[in-house]
Amino acid sequence: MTMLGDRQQLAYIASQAADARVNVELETEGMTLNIGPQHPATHGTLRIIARLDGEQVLWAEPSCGYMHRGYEKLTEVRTFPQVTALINRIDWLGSFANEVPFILAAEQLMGIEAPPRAQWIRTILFELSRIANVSLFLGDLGVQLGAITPVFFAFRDREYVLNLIEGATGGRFHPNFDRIGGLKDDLPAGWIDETRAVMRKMRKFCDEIEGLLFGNEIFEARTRGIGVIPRDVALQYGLSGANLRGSGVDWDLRRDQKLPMAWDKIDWKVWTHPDGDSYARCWIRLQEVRESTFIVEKLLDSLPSGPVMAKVPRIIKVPEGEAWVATENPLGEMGYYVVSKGELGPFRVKIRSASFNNISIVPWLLKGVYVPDIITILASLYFILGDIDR
Amino acid sequence: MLGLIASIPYWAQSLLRVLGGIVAVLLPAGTIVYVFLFKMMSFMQSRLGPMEAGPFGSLQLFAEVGKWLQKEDLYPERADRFIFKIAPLIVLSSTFLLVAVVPFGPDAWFTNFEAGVFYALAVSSVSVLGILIAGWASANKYSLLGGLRAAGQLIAYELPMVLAVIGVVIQAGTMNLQQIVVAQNAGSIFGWDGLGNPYILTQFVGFVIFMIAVQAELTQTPFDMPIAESELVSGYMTEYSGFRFLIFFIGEFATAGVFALIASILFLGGWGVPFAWFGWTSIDSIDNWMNVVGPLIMFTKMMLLVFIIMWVRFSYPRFREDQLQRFAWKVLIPLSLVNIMATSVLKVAF
Amino acid sequence: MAKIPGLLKGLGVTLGTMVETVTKGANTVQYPHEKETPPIRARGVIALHEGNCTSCMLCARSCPDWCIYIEGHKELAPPRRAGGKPRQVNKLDRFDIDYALCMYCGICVEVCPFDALFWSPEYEYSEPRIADLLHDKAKLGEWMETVPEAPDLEAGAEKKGKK
Amino acid sequence: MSSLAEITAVLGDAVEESFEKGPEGNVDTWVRVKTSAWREVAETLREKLGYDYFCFLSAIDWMPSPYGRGEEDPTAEREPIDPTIRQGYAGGSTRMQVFARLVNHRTHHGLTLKADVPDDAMTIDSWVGVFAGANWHERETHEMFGINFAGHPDLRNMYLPTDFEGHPLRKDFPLLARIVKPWPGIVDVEPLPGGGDDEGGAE
Repeated sequence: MTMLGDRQQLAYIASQAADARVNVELETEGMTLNIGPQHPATHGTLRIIARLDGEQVLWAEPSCGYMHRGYEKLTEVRTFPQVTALINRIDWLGSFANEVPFILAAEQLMGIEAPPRAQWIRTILFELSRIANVSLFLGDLGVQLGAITPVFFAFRDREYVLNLIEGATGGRFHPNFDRIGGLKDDLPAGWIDETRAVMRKMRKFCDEIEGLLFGNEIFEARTRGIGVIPRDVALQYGLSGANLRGSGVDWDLRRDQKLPMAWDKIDWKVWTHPDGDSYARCWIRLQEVRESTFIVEKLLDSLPSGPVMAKVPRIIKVPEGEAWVATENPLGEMGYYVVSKGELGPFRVKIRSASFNNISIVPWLLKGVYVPDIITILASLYFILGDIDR
Repeated sequence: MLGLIASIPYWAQSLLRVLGGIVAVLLPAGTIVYVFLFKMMSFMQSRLGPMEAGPFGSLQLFAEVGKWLQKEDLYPERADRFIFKIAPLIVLSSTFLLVAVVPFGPDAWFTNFEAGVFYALAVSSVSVLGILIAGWASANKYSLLGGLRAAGQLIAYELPMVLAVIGVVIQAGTMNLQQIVVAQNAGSIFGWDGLGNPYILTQFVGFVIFMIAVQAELTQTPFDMPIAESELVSGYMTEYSGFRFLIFFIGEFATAGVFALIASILFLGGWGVPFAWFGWTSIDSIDNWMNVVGPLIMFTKMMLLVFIIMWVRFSYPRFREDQLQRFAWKVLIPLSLVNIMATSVLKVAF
Repeated sequence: MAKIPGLLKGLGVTLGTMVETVTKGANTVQYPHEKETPPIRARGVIALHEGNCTSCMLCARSCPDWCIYIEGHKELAPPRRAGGKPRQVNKLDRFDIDYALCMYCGICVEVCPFDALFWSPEYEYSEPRIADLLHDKAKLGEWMETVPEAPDLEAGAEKKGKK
Repeated sequence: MSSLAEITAVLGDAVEESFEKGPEGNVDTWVRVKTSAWREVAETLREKLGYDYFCFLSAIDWMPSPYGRGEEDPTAEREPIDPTIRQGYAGGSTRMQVFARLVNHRTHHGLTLKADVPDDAMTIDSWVGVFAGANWHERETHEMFGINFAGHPDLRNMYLPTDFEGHPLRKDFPLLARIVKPWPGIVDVEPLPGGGDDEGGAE
């Protein structure tokens, strides 16, 4: 821990030096480097404009919008069931989790609640999409840092989780399984046993990643003390998810919010890390994948029987009102502010996606780091482009 | 055997040497690509690798080469065209020059330099020049950064490599690679000559430093910042395609093979088997069949060393540029200096 | 501290995986030669049971992408019971789904009141030309034979009727 | 937990209207504040009541869309769209409103703040000085709704090209995808040539 203090100090000195160099009169001509929109490290089409002095970043700014699809406008011309099919494409890796807060918001406005079995299955699928999403992050983290093997492990083991999601919902990436008032269908026979087996595999995957990356001295050298976000800055920028918990804020919407979901029915742990650096953020995600496998197993143990659909009218009209529901998605806090005017479709939907806030800190964070650290920091903040641009 | 070669005309000798050189570079390179890059990497990642071209994908490399050769010879608009085109050739030529001093058997050598070690280390740094001008001539910021990183890194790691080899030279008492092989195989450890005296045992520190330096010299992970595909797209190779990229590609793996050959000569006893097994006493008393078996032994040792290089490459993340420099100057160079001192003290003592 | 250095541990993981792949086989599937069976519920392609369709337009109207095109005409059908009046039925002329637009949400299958649309897990219908992804009713009808029975439900599920 | 009473007490006469709903322990709060007090309110809430987590900031255009959902049968009579503007919770008097959400990360109580944006000036104070994270949200709101934020350092477009005209999330901005293509849901069943006219013949 004392080592870390030194590193933080060094990072601070470096950023100060970068600032100072801009002000010095005898300034050498820098270089503007365009990272992206087509670049291996940008998970899609994020573009980062960086002003470099040698390998040091003097100033950097992300430029997004290369994948803006205008979901907030599109929701206004769609009915509530159609919106569900649309929004699971926002964060395409954890798509089921995108549906849940919207459905919950609509249910809140209609004053209905899904039956317990539906709540349980929702929570299970929610956690499965977290595992699918974050396990890919862990693999991708390796690629960003130059290790090529973890990503293949991630793709290999994520496939089992996607098979589970597809087996239950019919869609690998875009389940569209949530309905206002419950779920489309119950689980198919044999699914629970399969899920238990996969959860064991995912824990083995976590161990492998821990061996390949997290214990590795080179990995530690690359991530510790890099991209430190202090607690109050994290709150100001509205970071969420592992990025916030990595800065030592003990806040998890799954635990700290009363929602008709099954998280509060079982025991589990919220992981936090005091350091706020890249290592802390990645480490928390690893622990969360592991924790999620336990959550899924515990929920399967206590799965209640009963219907999966509450009584809802055939044609859904949501009463007039406004509702805000956010859940702790794989990427962080994902919320929908739904305004309904009592019609078939919503009047306005504000989509608060996690990555948009998480990436807005980048200009602040990238000052004074080296070019390879840009990649480390971006990877550790973990964004999905569809989640930034919506 | 030597008599046979001496009896053919000079031009034919030269032709044989050139052909031999090409085989000695391309055959290991192709084998390394197939065995390690295609198959071992895939197995380490729970997959099978190429399976379609030929049995178990064994002809995949030929398919790839065919594909690259068909591609258009592209160069960026603002590139310095002549230099851009010549850069890959410089990189590859350094590999060919390097293989010239490698002895494959008691008589199977291309040239028998007295200062072979010196030559090898000098020639191996020619490739830096090629990489540097490739990075500069591409007129691309990523390439430039990659080229500059490569220059800094290769120069930093040249030094520990040289210093690591000095230990071997001191112990063998010669800079001739052939003599170093003989010295290892004819030697003995405290009077027991069942293994000869491979320097990996006595010069273990030197061996480790040498292999780390080789890893960096080859720009393999964890020292692959000049390429660093997640940061610099592909570093100095970003703008290359078609057969020029192919040359870089061959150069990368051929150099890995040649460096492994040199490492096996310096530390593993090269082409030889311990002379005591067959009752040989010096290089002149070796049976002629060693000229055929020797290259095979060399090849086996090379594959073993390349396996380690590639194994590390597929397992580790990458250092940052400044960490790499710090590692070279603050750890490897002092360590190799200590190693030299210890070796010389022991040399004098025994 | 008596722990294995992370560098060695990493090497161990890759070596272990290599041994596992060599001895137990890879996790991949050699696609064109062997194929994985998708789950029963997989939403691969939509099949049309033409006899059930009454061209009521519900699917076309509920489609978020506007990718279903229906045309039909009215026709007289023989009466159900002997001596009854001839019935008037809607006959389908055109039923196209543009898979280039479809986003596989399944809303059309769900809203269909007459069980004319089904999901089939088939997935091999890619085309070199995007226009060929427009499947007409004959092609959609061909998928019918690949539609599987709905799977049994997990224990504890409330038994419902069909669907 | 900071109840609504506490908030209104601290904010004083900056509060225009407020609203509360939800079951005990999970109350959601809406507060509409004066346009001129928009920035001060954020500062006060942050400093005095611990609402230090910035969640999001955006705007609503309360005008009903003149275009509808684009799913009307052109042969049928179109129902006229009621153009009256009805604001949502906590009322309001202008067509545009900005709204933002702040959370107290210790008590986990969230609060939706709203403020009217004057129709003529289309300007409101920026929050960048209070919450650095508001920067991008205000840029987004600016380009999507055309609302100006006084004091924002850099109101460039985030998503759209610099020379893009119009503000896409305004209700009077048409969604062209729904206009250029005819709706395929129009009933296209030819009637019986003989003139059988009983509706619902379909079985």
